[in-house]
Amino acid sequence: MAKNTQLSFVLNGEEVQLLCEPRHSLLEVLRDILGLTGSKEGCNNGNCGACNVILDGKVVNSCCVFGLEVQDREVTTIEGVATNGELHPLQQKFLEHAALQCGICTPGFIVAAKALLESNPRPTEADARLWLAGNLCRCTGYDKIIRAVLDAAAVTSGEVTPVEVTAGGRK
Amino acid sequence: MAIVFIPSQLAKLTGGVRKVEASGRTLRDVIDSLERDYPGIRERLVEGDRLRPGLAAAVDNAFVGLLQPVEDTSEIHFLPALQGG
Amino acid sequence: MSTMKSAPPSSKGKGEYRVIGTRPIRHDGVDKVTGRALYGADLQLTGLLHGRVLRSPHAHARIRSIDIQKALQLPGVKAVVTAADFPPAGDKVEDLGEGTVKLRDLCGNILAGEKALYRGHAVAGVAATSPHIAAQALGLISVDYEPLPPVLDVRKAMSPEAPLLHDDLFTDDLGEQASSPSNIAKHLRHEKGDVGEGFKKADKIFEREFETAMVHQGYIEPHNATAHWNADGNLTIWTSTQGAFTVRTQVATILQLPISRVKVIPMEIGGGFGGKIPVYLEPVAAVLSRKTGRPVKMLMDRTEVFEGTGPTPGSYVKIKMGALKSGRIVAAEAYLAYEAGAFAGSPFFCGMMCIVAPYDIENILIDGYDVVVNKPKTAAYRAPCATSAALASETLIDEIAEWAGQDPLSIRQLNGAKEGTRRADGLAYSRIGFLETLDAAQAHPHYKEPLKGPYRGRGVASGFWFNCGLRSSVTASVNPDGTVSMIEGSPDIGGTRTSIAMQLAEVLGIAAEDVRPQVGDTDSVGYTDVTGGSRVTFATGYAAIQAARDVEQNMKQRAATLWEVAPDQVQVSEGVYRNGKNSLTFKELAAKLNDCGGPVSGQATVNADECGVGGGFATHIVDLEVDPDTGKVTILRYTAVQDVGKAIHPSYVEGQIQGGATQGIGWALNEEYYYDEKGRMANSSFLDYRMPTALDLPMIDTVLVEVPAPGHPFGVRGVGEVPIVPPPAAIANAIYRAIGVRLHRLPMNPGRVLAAILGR
Amino acid sequence: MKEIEFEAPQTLTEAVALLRERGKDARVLAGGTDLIVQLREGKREPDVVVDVKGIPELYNFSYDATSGLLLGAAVPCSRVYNDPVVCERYPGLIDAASLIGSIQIQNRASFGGNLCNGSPAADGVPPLIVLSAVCRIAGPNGERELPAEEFITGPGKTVLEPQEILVSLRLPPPPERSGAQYLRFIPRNEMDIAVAGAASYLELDEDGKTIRAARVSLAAVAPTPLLVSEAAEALIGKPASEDLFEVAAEAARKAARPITDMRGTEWQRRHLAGVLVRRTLQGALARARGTE
Repeated sequence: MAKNTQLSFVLNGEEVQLLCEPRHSLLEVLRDILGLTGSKEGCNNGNCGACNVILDGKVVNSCCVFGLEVQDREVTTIEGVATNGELHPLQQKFLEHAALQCGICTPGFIVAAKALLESNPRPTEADARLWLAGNLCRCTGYDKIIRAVLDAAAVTSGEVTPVEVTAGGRK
Repeated sequence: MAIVFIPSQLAKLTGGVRKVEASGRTLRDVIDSLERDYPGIRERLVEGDRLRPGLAAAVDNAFVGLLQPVEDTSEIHFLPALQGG
Repeated sequence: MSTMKSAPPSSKGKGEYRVIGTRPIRHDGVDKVTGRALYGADLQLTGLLHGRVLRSPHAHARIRSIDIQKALQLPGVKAVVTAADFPPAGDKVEDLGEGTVKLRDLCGNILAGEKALYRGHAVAGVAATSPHIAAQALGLISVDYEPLPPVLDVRKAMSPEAPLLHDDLFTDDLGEQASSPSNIAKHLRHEKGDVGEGFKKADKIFEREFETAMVHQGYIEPHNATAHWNADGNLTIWTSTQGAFTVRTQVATILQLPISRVKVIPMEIGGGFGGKIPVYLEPVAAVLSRKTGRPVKMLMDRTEVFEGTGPTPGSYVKIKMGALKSGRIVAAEAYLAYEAGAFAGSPFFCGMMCIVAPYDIENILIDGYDVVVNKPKTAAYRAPCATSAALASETLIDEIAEWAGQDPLSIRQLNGAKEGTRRADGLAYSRIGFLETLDAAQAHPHYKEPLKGPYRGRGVASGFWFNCGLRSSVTASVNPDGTVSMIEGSPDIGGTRTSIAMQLAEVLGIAAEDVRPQVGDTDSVGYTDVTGGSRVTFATGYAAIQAARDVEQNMKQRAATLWEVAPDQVQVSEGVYRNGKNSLTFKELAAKLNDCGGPVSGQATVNADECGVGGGFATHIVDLEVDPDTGKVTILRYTAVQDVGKAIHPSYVEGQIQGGATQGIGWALNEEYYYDEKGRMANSSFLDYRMPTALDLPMIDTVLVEVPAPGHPFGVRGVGEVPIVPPPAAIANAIYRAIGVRLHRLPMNPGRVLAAILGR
Repeated sequence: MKEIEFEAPQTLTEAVALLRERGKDARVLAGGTDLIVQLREGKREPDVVVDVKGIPELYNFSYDATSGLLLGAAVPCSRVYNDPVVCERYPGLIDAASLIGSIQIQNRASFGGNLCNGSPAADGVPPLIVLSAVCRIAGPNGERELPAEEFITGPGKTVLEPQEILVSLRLPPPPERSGAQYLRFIPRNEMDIAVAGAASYLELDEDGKTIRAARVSLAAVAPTPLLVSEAAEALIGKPASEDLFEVAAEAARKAARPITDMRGTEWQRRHLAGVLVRRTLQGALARARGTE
């Protein structure tokens, strides 16, 4: 049997301590050991973004990080995006814009979009499409997701109107 | 008499005729009367007390079961049961 | 079972409904944006074991023997199963609610018996104390394979020289069984008029051949199943499926159990598009659980999803049309051959029924073939087989339009089907909205605005999908606070809890938010067929309407008791119950129920097929640009017009159209199962199976045309499938406008477009 | 994934000592975006994974006008393209840093890791090659240096001995009137492995026309990234022009030794090599002239 190793890190603002195997990915640590199943496995090789978490302020694929790599570091998962029972504006806008259908990719999109708005409070449609290119959605065609993100950016940046989207297509 | 459209895989039994008339108060009656005129056709349409799996029957554009009432003016089709994603 | 004899569509138009046509936030929304919603893989149970599946590395091989001893000796391994652990299958044909399958094929696809018929074919299952140990154990199972030559191409498989997959498969040729075995499972034909005569009348005859590659539904959630076979002989299954009842049927059939012994609990589902109707892991997990006495959870990885589940058939289509100078099409002939995969039973006949369905053509002859090849057994995928059929017909019509000097939309107007038009399969359309989609496309700013610039092109194409009805159940219970708890049987893949609840709310005159919808398991709600065939908002919505009417009747009774009048003296309108001066809102009456006879609930189970399902039509417009140096296609602008009957929740209708169009764009440009000569899929990952990303697309504009379907009280038509039908043809037509070459093969990836430009 | 041990040395000395002892059974982990997937797929099966992200030397990231850019082997791409100085001085490097994988990948993946993974299609390597990057390698017998173009020796193979570790890369300061660009071709707009990739570097004479120095490199058209000296020779000493660039592109097409696989065909890759070399030469010229 694999020998377990102690791991401690800050998860959604609280310190956690646990035992995991060296081969466990951060995604396995979150889902299978800590029971935080909001981060999803879609491909397990860094190509779909469903397992996105924020690690020390940067969005990463938790399937491509070993659990032991996050020793003493800070991790934010989808479970930590809403605070004190208040939905984050991104979560609210995803609902208002019907930016999810099956919902399996939604946590990854919201985590990635949160990181986007933290690094670029007023992204253009092009910015948002580039930033979210590492997140696959098979249901929506991305249209409503992009609108939701730009609309949320308007709220978080305190602007009134969302960034113009290129309705009528690329010129 | 209701009009029955014969699918190509059954046309041999009707001697190549693709549209036949048949009478009956229900789809089952209609199939029985078809059987009288074209022996062997029933077992191609019915298994036990239901339509063969994979087969659908439309009476006046509605997909129905054997007990569906049939009008004199009805139009009856036999088609593969549809699927979708 | 309450049946509906075509209830006339409501006369109400836009704005006259209180709930329908509005955009409430979905009831399950907060759980899904906070990560709390539980999908199949999220399930945790005490004593849970983890299962993995060993799969064939060969596309075609005889299995001489399987040795599981070493695997069983690995610490942590609790059980190993092979086909030998399953009850023998007979020749029975199973009706799975949506389509049918031979039991032997159903079982043979769960775990291979004498032969492995495709790369990725499941051969054995392992249960262990951790997923890693289960995975290691797979490496300790030794299988003695005798590799056989594979056949991967549909036309090669049809030739008499081709290696045979099944020596007991005899072609059903127009109802007659062939004398010798073959890879051709079935041949069907549709005939209308006399094509010979039709072609004689034609001023010009056009004929082309088309090929499409096998593609996958590409849902982001891999398949999962957890099973617990209890000591009392009852089997419980938790799984992400499009239909809990079809899983129950399949599992009970495969394991030869009474259906009442199997309970299926549908977890949230991360996409299906037709691919999560068949079972794969469920029976294996069940037998592993029976052997260990513990619950067993099985998850596929992405490669297993590509290689071991049911993609949509690759195809070969030859189509011939005869036209008059006017552009009127007088005859159409089509030959369609579809890859069933390793076992017979692709939805090839759907392609036959769709290929020229949007058009009123006097003479039609259509032949279709279901052909087995050494690839995964195909499953339904969004308007199965219709997209590859439409690629052929819609590209050829574009060619005819050019020859006749006609605008591509006008030639479709000229030939378009309308109420009363008879399809090749013989059925005559009830009220449909195809011509209306053409009008709307013609009038759209996108179509009016000229497209400028070199290597740019605009294409249009239309598509048809029948939509299914099938059976659905809904139960509604009135709560004392005036809300209604609703249990329905359709797994919610795209917001249907809400679109169903909205119809219930509309009838009862309450707010959508006052309905508490829930998807039931097979023991808690009446029989309901799969979430598929674009049927849920239509059929389960109809059940909700019937259940609401049932509730309303009971509420009238209660009001009558309260007011000491006869029930027929109570009038109800928009949720207010009245008799003379007495009047109570639904909420007020709900609070008084215990004073006048007790709680109220309503129930309905419908067979929506009996109401005449409204077919769906779409017309898409695409602008694109081709890089002449690399052959890469960029989608500049996309507009999808569709007759949706009546949009219950317009946002989710738009979402279905945008998603369907996007899948069609991916299919057109890059997606394909890429095989090496040995029959191994070389691109079974999201890295190399190239589905569109957010960066590959513009916004997808949608136009909802509302021509109410006669069969539904609110005029609802299915909307989910038809949007995937037009895109490849529309893109092929646009590429022709951009570079002057017509492509007849999917995907139209950069290499192929470049080859076309360079004339290679 | 088979069982592994996990070590995270905090100094280069510790790391080298560990590798001296276990090098043959060890694999160095930086961003992990390639390695973790390869372990999962059983393509690499080390007993011990050595996480080097705690070692300061692998995080060096500084620029000065005389010695140029010092780029620690584990510095993630996103840190590179978020640095205004590097963006201004080495746009050719930024081209690659900003298109390796997704944003998520760029927050983990590094140029050093891209080299050590040894992929023929590595986006990070052609720019390093044309920018004359030098690799600093530490091992039991001290340190050695070699040019980037010599680092990868075959698909998944590098010059690194099992006991060695890539510490950093050094890029000389860009001369006056010089510019570089990297472009790749992929069927989608993100998230793909290059079907073909090309980087070009040009340095102009005072006249702003004559090419004083040139370097051209190709990815995904041979078992390793290529330095195409024939293309450079065709350019040096001649005034920049479309026709001249076409000559270099032809040299690149000739130098390419591509294969056919699920990402592209042999002829397509050869064709793209020419297209991308022409386009990157145009881009490099614009940057050298400051007219981009």
